[in-house]
Amino acid sequence: MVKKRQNVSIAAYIAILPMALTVLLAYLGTMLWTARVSVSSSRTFPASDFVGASQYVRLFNNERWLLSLQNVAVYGVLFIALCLIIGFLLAVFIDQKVMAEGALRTVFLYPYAMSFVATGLIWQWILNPELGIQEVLHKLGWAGAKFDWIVDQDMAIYTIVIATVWQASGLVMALMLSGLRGVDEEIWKAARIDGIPRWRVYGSIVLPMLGPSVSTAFVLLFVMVVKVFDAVVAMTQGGPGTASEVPAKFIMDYLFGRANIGLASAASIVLLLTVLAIVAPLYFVRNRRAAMGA
Amino acid sequence: MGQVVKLDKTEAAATAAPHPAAANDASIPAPRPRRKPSWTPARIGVYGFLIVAALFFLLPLYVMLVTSVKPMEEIRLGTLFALPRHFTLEPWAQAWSSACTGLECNGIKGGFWNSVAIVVPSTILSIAIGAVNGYALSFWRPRGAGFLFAILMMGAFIPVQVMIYPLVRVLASVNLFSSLPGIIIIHTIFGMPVMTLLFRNYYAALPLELFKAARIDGGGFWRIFLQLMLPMSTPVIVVAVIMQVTGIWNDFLLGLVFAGSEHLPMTVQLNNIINTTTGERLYNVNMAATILTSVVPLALYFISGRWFVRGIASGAVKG
Amino acid sequence: MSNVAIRNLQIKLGENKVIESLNLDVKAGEFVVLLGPSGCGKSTLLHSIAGLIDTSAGQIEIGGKDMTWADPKDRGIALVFQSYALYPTMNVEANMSFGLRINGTPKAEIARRVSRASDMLQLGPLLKRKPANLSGGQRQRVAIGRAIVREADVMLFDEPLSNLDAKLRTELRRELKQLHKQLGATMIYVTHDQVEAMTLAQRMAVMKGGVVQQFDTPDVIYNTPANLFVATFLGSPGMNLFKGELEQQGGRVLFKNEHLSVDVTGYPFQAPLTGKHACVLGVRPEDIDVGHGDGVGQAVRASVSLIEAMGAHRVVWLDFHGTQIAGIVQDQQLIETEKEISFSIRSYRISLFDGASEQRL
Amino acid sequence: MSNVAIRNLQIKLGENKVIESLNLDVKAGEFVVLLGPSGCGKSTLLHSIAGLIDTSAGQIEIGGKDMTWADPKDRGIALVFQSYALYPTMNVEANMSFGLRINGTPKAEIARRVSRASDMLQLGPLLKRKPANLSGGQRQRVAIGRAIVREADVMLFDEPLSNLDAKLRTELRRELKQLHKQLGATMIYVTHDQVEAMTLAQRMAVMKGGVVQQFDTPDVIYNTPANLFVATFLGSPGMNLFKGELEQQGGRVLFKNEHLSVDVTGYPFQAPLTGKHACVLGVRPEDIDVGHGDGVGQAVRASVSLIEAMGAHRVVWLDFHGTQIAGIVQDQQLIETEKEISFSIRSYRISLFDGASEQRL
Amino acid sequence: QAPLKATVIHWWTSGGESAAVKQFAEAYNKAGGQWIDQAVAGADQSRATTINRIVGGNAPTAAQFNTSKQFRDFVEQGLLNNVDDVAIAGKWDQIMPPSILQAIKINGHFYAAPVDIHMPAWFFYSKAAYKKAGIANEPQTWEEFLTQLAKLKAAGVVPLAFGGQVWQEKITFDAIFAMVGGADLYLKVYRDRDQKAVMSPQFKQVLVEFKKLKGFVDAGSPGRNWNDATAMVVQGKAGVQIMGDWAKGEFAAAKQVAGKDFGCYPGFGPKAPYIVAGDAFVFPKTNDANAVKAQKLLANVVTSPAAQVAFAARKGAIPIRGDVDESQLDICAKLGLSIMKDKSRQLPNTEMLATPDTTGALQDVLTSYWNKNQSADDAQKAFARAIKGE
Ligand SMILES: Nc1ncnc2c1ncn2[C@@H]1O[C@H](COP(=O)(O)OP(=O)(O)OP(=O)(O)O)[C@@H](O)[C@H]1O
Ligand SMILES: Nc1ncnc2c1ncn2[C@@H]1O[C@H](COP(=O)(O)OP(=O)(O)OP(=O)(O)O)[C@@H](O)[C@H]1O
Ligand SMILES: [Mg+2]
Ligand SMILES: [Mg+2]
Repeated sequence: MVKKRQNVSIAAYIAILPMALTVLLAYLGTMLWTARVSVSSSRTFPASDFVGASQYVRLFNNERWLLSLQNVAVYGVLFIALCLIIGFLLAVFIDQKVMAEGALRTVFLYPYAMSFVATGLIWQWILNPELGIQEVLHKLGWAGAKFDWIVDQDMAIYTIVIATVWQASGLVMALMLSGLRGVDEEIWKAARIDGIPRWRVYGSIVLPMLGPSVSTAFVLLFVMVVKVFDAVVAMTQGGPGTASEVPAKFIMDYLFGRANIGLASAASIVLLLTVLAIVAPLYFVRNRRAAMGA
Repeated sequence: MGQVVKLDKTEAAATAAPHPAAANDASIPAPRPRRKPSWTPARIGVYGFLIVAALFFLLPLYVMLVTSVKPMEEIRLGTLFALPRHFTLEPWAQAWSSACTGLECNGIKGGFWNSVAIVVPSTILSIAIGAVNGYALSFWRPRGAGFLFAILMMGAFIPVQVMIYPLVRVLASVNLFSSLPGIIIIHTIFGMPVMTLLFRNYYAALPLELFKAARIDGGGFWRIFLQLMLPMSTPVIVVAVIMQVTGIWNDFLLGLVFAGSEHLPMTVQLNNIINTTTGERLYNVNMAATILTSVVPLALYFISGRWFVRGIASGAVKG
Repeated sequence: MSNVAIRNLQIKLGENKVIESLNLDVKAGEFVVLLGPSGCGKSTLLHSIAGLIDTSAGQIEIGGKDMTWADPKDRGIALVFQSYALYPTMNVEANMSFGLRINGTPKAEIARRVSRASDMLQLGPLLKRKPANLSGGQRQRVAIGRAIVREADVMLFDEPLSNLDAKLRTELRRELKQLHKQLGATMIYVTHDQVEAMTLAQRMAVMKGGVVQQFDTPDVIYNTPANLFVATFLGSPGMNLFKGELEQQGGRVLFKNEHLSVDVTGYPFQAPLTGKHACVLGVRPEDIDVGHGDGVGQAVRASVSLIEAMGAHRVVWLDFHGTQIAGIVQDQQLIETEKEISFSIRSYRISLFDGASEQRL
Repeated sequence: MSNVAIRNLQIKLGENKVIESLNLDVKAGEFVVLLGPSGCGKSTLLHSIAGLIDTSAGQIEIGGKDMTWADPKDRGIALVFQSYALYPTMNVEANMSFGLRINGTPKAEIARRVSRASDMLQLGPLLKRKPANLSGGQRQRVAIGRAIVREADVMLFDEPLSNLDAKLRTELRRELKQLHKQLGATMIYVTHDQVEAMTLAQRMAVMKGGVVQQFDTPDVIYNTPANLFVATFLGSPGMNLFKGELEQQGGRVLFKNEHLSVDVTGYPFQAPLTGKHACVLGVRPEDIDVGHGDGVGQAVRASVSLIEAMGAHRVVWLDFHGTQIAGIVQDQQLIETEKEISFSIRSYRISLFDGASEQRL
Repeated sequence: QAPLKATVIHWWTSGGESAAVKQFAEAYNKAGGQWIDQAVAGADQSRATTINRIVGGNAPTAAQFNTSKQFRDFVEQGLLNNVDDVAIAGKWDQIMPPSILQAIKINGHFYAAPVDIHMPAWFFYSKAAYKKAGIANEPQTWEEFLTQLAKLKAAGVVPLAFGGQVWQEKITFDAIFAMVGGADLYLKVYRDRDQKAVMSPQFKQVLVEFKKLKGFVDAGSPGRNWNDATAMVVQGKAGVQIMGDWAKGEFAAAKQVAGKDFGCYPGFGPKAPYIVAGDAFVFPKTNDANAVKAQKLLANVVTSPAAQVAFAARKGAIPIRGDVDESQLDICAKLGLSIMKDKSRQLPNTEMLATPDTTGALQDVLTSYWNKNQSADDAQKAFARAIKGE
């Protein structure tokens, strides 16, 4: 009977037309196409037959795939947590009206600008026990020093974390900085009157106010986690053995080198569903809270 | 843009108060009592942290730089951190203008203008669309937009490579494959999820009252966006520009597939130089080429800071 | 010129039902003041008239048309936000002219209106400043300026003068009144300042908890409040109250309690009285005669607990058997605290309320 | 208990010299009200006392110590912001208690103070709400609450009651006075409400353009304003002014202009007069006797241009040869607009100002 | 008449490779064509580009693939033109090694023009390191090789320069397999996918021997690029590297000369098998007569003896045909070319025998085995499963 909502301008609908087209043609279309391919026997080219869930069966019998999922879970938790923490800290420290702010910001951001093909190699060298830090420590006379994670089955994935955090935390810093700068100065003044130490202000007042920036950063990092590929290829090639294999590399291997897009598609779909299973509850909770609170 | 800069200045001057260190930046000739000694332990701590962090961040760059000015014989020695014994700029020259990338041996400079031609429109278009989407989602919420956005965000998690094949077909069907507009559209498509999210969340943090006031003033969708929201978006636009310029500038895969051979970006050349599988590798040239390629985004990072404006919405609402 | 009619309006914010069922009929060209305690829903009401809040039920009619779901810009309204909501990236001038530029008003006309508003609001030297560089009162004036340049049919003001000094406020009050005459616009005006309310309002609506308690001319509301709430809410200090009973004693009606007995025979009861009646007697401070029985009421004695000098007059607080009674003294007579003094009630100026329903008798 | 002493304070904001050279000496435990037109630098002054704005020159002493460059938290102050500046992500309770929790106040004590403040401010049912879900007045009360729970030595209030309804305002005024007594804190209080100023202030500082014009008790300021600005700024409506000349006629002193002649022989001149003197005569509306010469001054006639009913009294605006004169009428006599009426000036209540320097004679 | 334009996608991007491909381009241009170069680094990337260009309707005239089963799917989809005319006229059947023919000739049609032959399992050793360890000659048997490695180790050099990446592990394994298991077992396993052969004790022995090498690599090997490993040999820090003949490029870049500063041998003893791999051009389908002409001209030019030897000399490979002027080639290549004359020693590499998918699965098995504490038995079983194509 009553309209539930006030008129939304036609312009708003026109404005989101590009998004609608993109979503329908590019994203929804691709997702459906991928789902279709994943139930076919496609190799180099998409086939139109139907083989049921056999690609999925093969996928879940594949040790490397399972290992990839496991690796990416460990990697993801560490990577996201560290990037958020370091990015936030960098933003906070840079926000202290320091000298040479521009230079520092560039220093923290530059890794983001560089192709991982090259910087990954540098990391590989730096972390290599025969060339890099361990070797330097040995030469400095600390013979017992050991830092050989990159060649260690159990630790290799952490080297990927180090290098990718190095690469991405600058971006998180920029994101946080843009949020920080938006905080009204009056809030700062109120906190100073209240005698709240700066770090507490950041922790208890500013950080909660940065909610939207944090959630942007989180999603961004999450996407990076799911797509992590370059770093692994450049640094460890998934090794030693399969110790640092990740899903994106698995997908890429099957997509190109191994010419089996059926399996690659199945893996993509599984990956997507996994992400959905993780994100949907978060999204739901946030919406609920938004509806109840703000 | 000039207007924004001006705003930056007045902001800095007007809001100096909460930051103790800023006490001395207004230039007043008369001797002024110092607010505090500049080098408090807290201050030293701040610089200490920043310097340590900066050293960590710079370590790989140092290795890249020294590698890029060493001859290959020295690099083969495996003394990663040592300064070059025979300093040479030859690799840089080679990277820029004579390294081979297949038949052509013109270094990476060849694709520079192609890259520019791709980056500029792609960045502008993707940010424009992302900003409009975010704005619509935050303030207008047209029916169904939330659902579209959810799918868009899901799409962000599909590996780009998986999407290439179907997109090639789509673009080919509208005759945009292998063309400049084609690659621009592709970058816009791939940039859309994150750009939309970025702006949507940014706008969510702005006081809703401003939007309401503009509605009362009779502002329509575009007016409010262009005249009110965009000027308030400078910090997030900076972030968006950083992300898009970096992403698009560094992309070679999409450029390779969609741009067509006349528009190949310089990263395709860079990739050809550094990413050989079975050919011999000139690490010094690789490093020089990598650094050279990243100069444009780096310059952008350096100059973008002034648009990280402080307190962009201050004075807007009371309470 | 548009009327504003609100019928059975219901508004929810989050879980709160802020407005339950509100009716208000503002005639075209009328100047109506909304008055009510903090948090009673005044701003919410204005926002819903402006179309900024979705109504849960009910109807809003503006200029004879149902505008319940119309777009804000189609309602022909202007609104001064309580929180100002200035455009932070625009300077004062741009803030004021934004709406006009949008609806394509000719440049010269914009300049004329802005300069008139800035003269009126004394914003002249600040036109090129951004809101962040203004004082609180200056921001508020910009907010007013932004609304009045629009010269809309219906103008909504949400406590527009609260942060201005008394002098400026008096001036602006007069200017707004003039503006109202000149534009013939319908104005709905929220204020907590009773002088403002009294001087501006053609009619005044007193709200409480989302419900309009009384809607009438200021005089009527001040002198014959419809219920106890209105009686105590208006006036500064508010009405003095005495609990007691009404007794009919052979044609005469007496208000009586332990300490007081007032003859209220002449009181214009709205319904005939029957028998005894629990009741509250209200009398305004200015109708308490302090220092001398004036011959109308019966003089009783109380001790002075506090004297507030208000410049033009003094408020004397009397301790009358434990209840504080305020009286206003205009003359220069000597009154000292902690001394006893006599006072009397001008019984022809009292109000009587039902003890249970709190409605006016 | 701390005194606050400000010497030669100079403050620049951006390019503006907001405060030029300000001196103010507030005694320990005193309640001082700051009054001044919008944009005169009151908030700036409070912020600089609180240490939120850097001074360009001058000195600020709190509790006997030079605090010009001390950190806000070391100054022992509390401040209610004009713009509230609530922590948007914390609920009302957390907003109030945050500072206490940080400085390690025991839990029980925090609970006690918060509950006392929330009772006083009637915030009880809102304790779990976020600022965004409060009305304007409710937010303002939270801002007050956040300051008073700190029970600081020096409390700074920047128009703390401006968005509250009259009733609540009266109550809170009284509560604040009580709090002042109880804590013995020094309070500096900005307000535009003259009733508030008059009732709260032990001393009152009237500011204009960053300079203190007069600093004295409310009574003194109201009755013997130091200059023309103070005279017109206080009072509602402000003092009526007549330009003219002072003439000495054999031992008597007369104020004269075209239309008026007032005998001011009894006026307590601060310096002896010599010869003719361009001068301004000021008289408060309540000292204008409308309708009947009261035998003190000479009755003259003017036409009534506007009558404002204020409930307890009426303000009558008279057109006296082109100047608007306000008079206050307390009684019920019949006055009609556009009619002629006589009025007189109570000459023993006037103020005289130098015509050039505008200082009190 | 306008020159026949030929757009060629390939992944030859390094200095040496560029010089090589230039020989083809010049030869083609001289023959009346116009070579349009489209280098895309990285084999996978390059092939993906080809696929996308074909799908997008912008197919190149020719595209590089490995001489392998990689382009089988293209043929099945009918996306390639054959070059039967050229092959028959050029008598490819006679002049080319059978393993290569097997890869390019599908259903009786020639679908690719092979351009070079790589031997992916050469043994390169540092003469300086050998001297230091007191080793005089190249090993004649597997056992001797192991002894030499031990000697190297004792002398304080890294015995085996090894890059711990899956494809390098696979190359090394295949070399050992061919050498230790013999050509028959190799073919039974890879070509015939004979489960019995896989489960045989001989095959298990291959696995065991392979793993023995682990004792001779340094701690830094995992993830190392092949050329970093080569650098170790160049420096004399390491003794031997098992790598494709392209590694000669690195030696050349370090100004080392084969036979003087470093040595090369393709296996142990005079009858050691010689694994054959290589590159080929395929020709995407087109109906444009000119384009077809260009494809034929290109196929003809790149297989011609002069172009072949010029290309191979710079690429570090050997020509696909024996009837060429050897003088341009280095001694390793000359050695290779002479071995190729003995057809019995030729052994196709895995890519020619199995689909990329299967090859990949085998790589996964081997890398697990090499890097983890896995028993040879388990590895054998996993290998068997992988080769069955599960
Ligand atoms: N950031 C700033 N930069 C420049 N000028 C400023 C800035 N903030 C305030 N001002 C100016 O300084 C003067 C004093 O401001 P302040 O806020 O102290 O006034 P106020 O007395 O509190 O006024 P109000 O009663 O309106 O709140 C004003 O004229 C204002 O325009
Ligand atoms: N977003 C919200 N969610 C829930 N409740 C709200 C929200 N905004 C306001 N309220 C509540 O609704 C009631 C009415 O608010 P409103 O702002 O209309 O009051 P008001 O009459 O304008 O008060 P004031 O004089 O203090 O400005 C208040 O009690 C307030 O707490
Ligand atoms: Mg309100
Ligand atoms: Mg102020």
